[in-house]
Amino acid sequence: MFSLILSTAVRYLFPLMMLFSVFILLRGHNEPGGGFVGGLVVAAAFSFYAIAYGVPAARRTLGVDPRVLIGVGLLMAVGSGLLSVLQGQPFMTGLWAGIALPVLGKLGTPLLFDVGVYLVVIGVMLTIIFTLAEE
Amino acid sequence: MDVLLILPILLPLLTAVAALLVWNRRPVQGALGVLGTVALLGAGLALLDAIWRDGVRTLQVGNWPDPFGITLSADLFSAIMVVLAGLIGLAAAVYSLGSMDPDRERFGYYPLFHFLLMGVCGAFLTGDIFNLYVWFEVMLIASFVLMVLGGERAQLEGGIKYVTLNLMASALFLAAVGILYGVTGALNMADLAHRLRYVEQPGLMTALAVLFLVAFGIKAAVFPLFFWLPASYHTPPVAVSALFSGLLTKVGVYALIRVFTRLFVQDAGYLHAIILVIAGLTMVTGVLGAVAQTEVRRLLSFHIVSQIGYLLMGLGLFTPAALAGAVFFMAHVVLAKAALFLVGGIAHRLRGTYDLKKLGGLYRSHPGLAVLFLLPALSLAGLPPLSGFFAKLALVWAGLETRQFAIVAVALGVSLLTLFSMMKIWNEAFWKPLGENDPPPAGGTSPALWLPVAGLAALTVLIGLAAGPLFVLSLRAAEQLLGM
Amino acid sequence: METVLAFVIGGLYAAGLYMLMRRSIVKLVIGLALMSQAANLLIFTLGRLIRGRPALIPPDAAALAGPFADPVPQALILTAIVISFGVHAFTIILVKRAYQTVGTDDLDDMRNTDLLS
Amino acid sequence: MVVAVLSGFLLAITAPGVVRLTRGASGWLLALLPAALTVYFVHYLEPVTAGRAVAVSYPWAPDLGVSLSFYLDGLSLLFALLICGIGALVVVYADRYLHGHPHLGRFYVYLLAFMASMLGLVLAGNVLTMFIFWELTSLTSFLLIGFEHEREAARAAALQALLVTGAGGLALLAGLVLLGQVGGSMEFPALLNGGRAIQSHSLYLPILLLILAGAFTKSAQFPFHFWLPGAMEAPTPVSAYLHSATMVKAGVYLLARLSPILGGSDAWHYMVVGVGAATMLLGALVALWQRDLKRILAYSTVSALGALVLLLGLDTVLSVKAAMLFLLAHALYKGALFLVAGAVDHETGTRDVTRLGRLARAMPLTAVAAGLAALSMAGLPPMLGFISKELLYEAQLQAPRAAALVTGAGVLANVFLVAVAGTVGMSLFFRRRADLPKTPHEAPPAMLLGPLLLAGMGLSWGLFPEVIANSLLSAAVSAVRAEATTVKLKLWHGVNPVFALSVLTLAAGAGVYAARGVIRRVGPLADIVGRWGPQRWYTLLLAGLNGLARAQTRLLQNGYLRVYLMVIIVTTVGLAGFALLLWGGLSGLIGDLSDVRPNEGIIAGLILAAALMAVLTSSRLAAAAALSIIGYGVAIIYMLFSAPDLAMTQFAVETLTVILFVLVVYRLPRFAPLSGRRARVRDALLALLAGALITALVLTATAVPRQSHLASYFVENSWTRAHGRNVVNVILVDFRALDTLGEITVLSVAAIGVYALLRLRLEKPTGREHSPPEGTCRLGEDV
Repeated sequence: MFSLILSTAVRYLFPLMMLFSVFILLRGHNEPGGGFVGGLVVAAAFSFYAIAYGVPAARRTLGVDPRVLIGVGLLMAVGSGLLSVLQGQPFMTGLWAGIALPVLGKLGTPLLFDVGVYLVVIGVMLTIIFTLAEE
Repeated sequence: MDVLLILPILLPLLTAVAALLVWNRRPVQGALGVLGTVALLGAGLALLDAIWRDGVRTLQVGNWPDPFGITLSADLFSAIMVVLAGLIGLAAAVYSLGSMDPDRERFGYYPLFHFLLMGVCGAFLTGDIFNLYVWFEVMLIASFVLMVLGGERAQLEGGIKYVTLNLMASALFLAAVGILYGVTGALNMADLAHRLRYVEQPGLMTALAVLFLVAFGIKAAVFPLFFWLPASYHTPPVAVSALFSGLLTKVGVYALIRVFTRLFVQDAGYLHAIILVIAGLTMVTGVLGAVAQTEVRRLLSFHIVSQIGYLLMGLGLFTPAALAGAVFFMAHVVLAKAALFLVGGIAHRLRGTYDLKKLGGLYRSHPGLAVLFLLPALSLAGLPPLSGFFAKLALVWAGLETRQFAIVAVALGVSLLTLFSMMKIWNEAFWKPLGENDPPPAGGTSPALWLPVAGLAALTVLIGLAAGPLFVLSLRAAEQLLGM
Repeated sequence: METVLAFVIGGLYAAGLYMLMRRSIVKLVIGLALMSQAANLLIFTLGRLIRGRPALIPPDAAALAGPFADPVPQALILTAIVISFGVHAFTIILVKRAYQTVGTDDLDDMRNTDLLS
Repeated sequence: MVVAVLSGFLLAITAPGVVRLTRGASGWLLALLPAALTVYFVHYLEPVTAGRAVAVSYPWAPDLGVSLSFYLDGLSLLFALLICGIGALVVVYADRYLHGHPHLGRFYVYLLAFMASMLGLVLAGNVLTMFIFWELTSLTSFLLIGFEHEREAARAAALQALLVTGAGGLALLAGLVLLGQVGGSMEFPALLNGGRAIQSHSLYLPILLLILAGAFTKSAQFPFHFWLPGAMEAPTPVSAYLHSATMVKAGVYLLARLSPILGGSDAWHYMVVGVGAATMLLGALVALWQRDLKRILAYSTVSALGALVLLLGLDTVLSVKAAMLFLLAHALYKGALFLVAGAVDHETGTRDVTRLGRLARAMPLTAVAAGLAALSMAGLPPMLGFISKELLYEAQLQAPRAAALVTGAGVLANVFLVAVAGTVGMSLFFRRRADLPKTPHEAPPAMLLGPLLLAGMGLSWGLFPEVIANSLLSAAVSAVRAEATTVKLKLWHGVNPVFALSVLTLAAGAGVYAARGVIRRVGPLADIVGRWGPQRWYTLLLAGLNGLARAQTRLLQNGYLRVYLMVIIVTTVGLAGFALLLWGGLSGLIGDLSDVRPNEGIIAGLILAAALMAVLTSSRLAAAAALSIIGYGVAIIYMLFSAPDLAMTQFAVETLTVILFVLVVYRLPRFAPLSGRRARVRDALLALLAGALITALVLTATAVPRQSHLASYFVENSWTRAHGRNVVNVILVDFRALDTLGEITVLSVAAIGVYALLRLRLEKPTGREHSPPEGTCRLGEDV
């Protein structure tokens, strides 16, 4: 019974939480929030998913090994800094697109960096949670 | 715009990430490991060359001006340390190819290895005190995992002490940084040095300096804060021990030298007296610990402690010659000590034990190994014309010049005890015939094991032969440290 | 308020250190957590305390005017919190493994690696 | 000259190859180099005698005072000739002596490396270069003494020699560096030019003591002499070469080299003469009680070294003359005797003089060599040893201070040495009883060449002393005196007091020789020396050192984590608290409480109460709850004081940590009260003290006025240049993004760590005891 309620709840909550996490991530530059907290929300969403449907299902839904997320996130974070090096600027110099989008504000490499943080945090948390749950 | 300063941080990071992404392909990881360290060594040498020609270099990360953004700053001392990190990394990476068990390789050994190097190099290059804390943590967490990777009982027991005491140091460091910022509002070290001069609170400043002394002193494993080291360094695989012995405590010493030549120079009397006393006690307690041991890795671990005392002696004497001696000693001891650990590893391969009572007969059966042991061992004991002699000579010279006879006497006496304990290994493992009931040879060796040892041993000879120019380099590094 | 927090920080440090000196590895973890909590609070306090003025630039302004909370210590603490989270997660698992492998939570039974053979 | 020194090292490296390729003839082949070097140095006789010293110099580490400089004057030349000449003979000899030994190649490596080091030592023109070679001779000596490394005794003797000479070496290093610093140069020529000016410096006495310590240990002076008899564990060619003819004379060389700088003072006189005389007497006396042929020779060498040191201590022209001549004479006869001893040992299988005898018929040529050398040793005409002893007595009679005492000691020592010479020269060969393990034959030519040649030179130069007097010895004495001096030697001086002493010595010596059996049987002295001598002290010292080391390690590295923590806390609180108390800073301690709002006060109180609860509770869940209260309380404080990002993160992280903690801790055992009440009180006091220190620091620090120029810069540029309104976030992803990069790296590594810890188990859980390595734990053993 409980698991039914939970799984039903998760079915609706999960996408919401994912959306919410993206929101938190993106608004971080102007309001409280950011990649770290956003990543934690995703991790929480997957934890609920794992509790409701089991770890294997959660892993399937994630699609990739969380370790890969860590790698990709780190790569993205470093890559965002390296872009400026390619342009002859010091490492991690912020590069900004000329146009500003409505919600996001200006697009720039710091945002890319924050997405890297976001991915790393998801990968880290899920690695820990899945491994522990599989104990 | 100076990409050379960021490379020693990025190269290990990218190597680590690459190794992380090819998680299940061990041979690729191994190859990446070696390539990454070669690249790091190359970057370090390029950096050293650039600084030798043009002087101290800085890089404003993110192009935010000094002192607001994070400054990376490299002088000769930093560059020398990066080169050493590259050398030790390379030696340990090659050695790992022939010695690391597949299980550890499957569980992230190579990524961890390079994350560690990243943290170490970051610590050498940063000019920002909080950023230094971050790199310390990167290095620490990587070393934590490497320390217990494998989950053997001894690793876990030693690991707990290692982790606890190092976290204690981190907490102290963080608190000290917090106070520093609270008092000056600055994080950039050059800026801090400037602002600290105007803080009229000598008691607070000295207390703060003591916090740094203790925090870094724990990481550097000085008396009486070294306990974590002998408790844990002998528990991981020998390639890891070699890497740790070469780099980790040295980062602590590096930070001590950095902070006490740059930030806390106002009230030097009290601090330098403390540092000299600590230096002497560190040498003595460390070497006595080594004398008491009958297990090769434990013996060598205590020697790490003892040698740290010499480095501190250079800092405590605080003359250009003394600091140059410390820099020179650093290069010497990093290479010699890593070589010894690796030799111990080979002996273990051949005989299946690290216990001196059970080892034996290696002189007869493996004269090559005997030579490879003797060179770094005698170097460590300061026998001429090896690297250790000139390192010792430089410090003794500086000590006598400043008429600090007590510390010189201790340094010389300890070098005799070092010789004694090294020859204990020699007598027991090499000269003593192998008993009949002793364990049979445990396993074979491969060139991957011999090559790094031979390289490091050759370096201790080379450093001795090229002591002149290398000491000039150390002197320049010392002058830069003192802002001369 | 800095004064009050100074005592809170001191109290947390004392509690943390006391826990570190126990023989149980679980208490060790608690001690470490208290220590890092205390260190963060210390940085925060020394950044000076200001009520209700976060360093958020209003949508209609280019910069902040008037008194505002120093964002630097906050950023430092954020970094430190995340770092210590990672470290503590690892430590907790380490303690668990040590308990499983050694079969006790008493640190006094974990002295083998130190003792002279 | 550099080539001359380095060629020895090069040959050493190739020696194993040479031995492998030319088995049987390798000794002759390898000896070509020392022989060639001998000829090379003979060529320098003329210029050097004419007072033209040769000097070359190459930089090595100029900032450390080390240069690769070489300096050849009469003194160096005398030593160089001895080293190369005797070296050639020993190399030839060793090939036969160690015939068929599997490690002959290694032996030559060490021997040739030693030769090169010794050459470097005596030719060095820089004090530190000399020191480098000095240490190398100690090292090669170590390897040679331990050549028969499978025997425990050889290993122990090698280590003992290394430690004793090594200790002296370290003192020497300090002394030499100080000497250089005070004297203004590390180069011998410059220092020699400075003359004895150094003696008025306040550091003269320490310098002298340190350098003497080095010289005395190396040259086996009392009370450091004991390593030399032990060194007889080395193969006999080594004993002949290192431990009688060359290396042990390095200390003598050093005294001679430095006497123009350090010599002549009262301190020099009393110490050098005193130690020399004591060594001379002791060595000669103890030699009588020995049964092992090599040990007899070793103690007589100790005695000779003492005599040499004594002569240099007297510091007169005559005494230096006597020293140089005696140095040469002794090297010739003692080298020969050692080589004879090796041949005898080789042929008979024993070195016990109470078993040896009747060898003259089987080994006639060896007997001739031994006889000649023994005659020289006993100081009988027409040997060089006779002239040398006459000169020695003359120098002692004319000693500036306490001449009677010095002469008496010299005569006494020589009386014993006559008896010793009788033993090694006569009784081995002509005694009627013998008890030999093997049937002896004459030694092979390679092993005869050395003894015969050396003994022969002793004879020929005894007959024609002017051959060496005018050139080699004059040059050497001039170098030591730092003034041109000519040496005139004659075999026959006529009947004078010195001759009377000689006769007396011989007569008494013959008496002692006759009574040697009785003396050896009585032998309380050997026991006393054995029980109370420095050898015993060395053993005690070593045992004490090991004991101390173990005790210290047990005390410090005790395995109790809490003790380690306590030490750290005490250190920190002590050092920092001391500074704070001493230099003030506790002034603004009582801060302002008026601005505290009630809700804030409550939160603060809650945090403290929770901390207390975490400390006191015995329930794990309660502890976790307390932890979360603290965490959330801190988060609220962050919220109240304008840090929304911080509060948010803190909430999230706190929740995660507590979940993790509970998940894991749930499976761990309940808290048991492990420590006693006293320990708890002590720990609590210590913790409170540390907490108080931190509080004091925070209060003091908040009292310091400051502005944050960083903050104002970030606030100004956050929107305009970094395009973000949340300044904290902009700092994290832009202004200080490098920190964040490090931070996510830490997280990544932690994740790998957790994964690896949980999944990778190389060792199965074993329950209580650490699984012992195989074969160490037996049933019934106490655990």
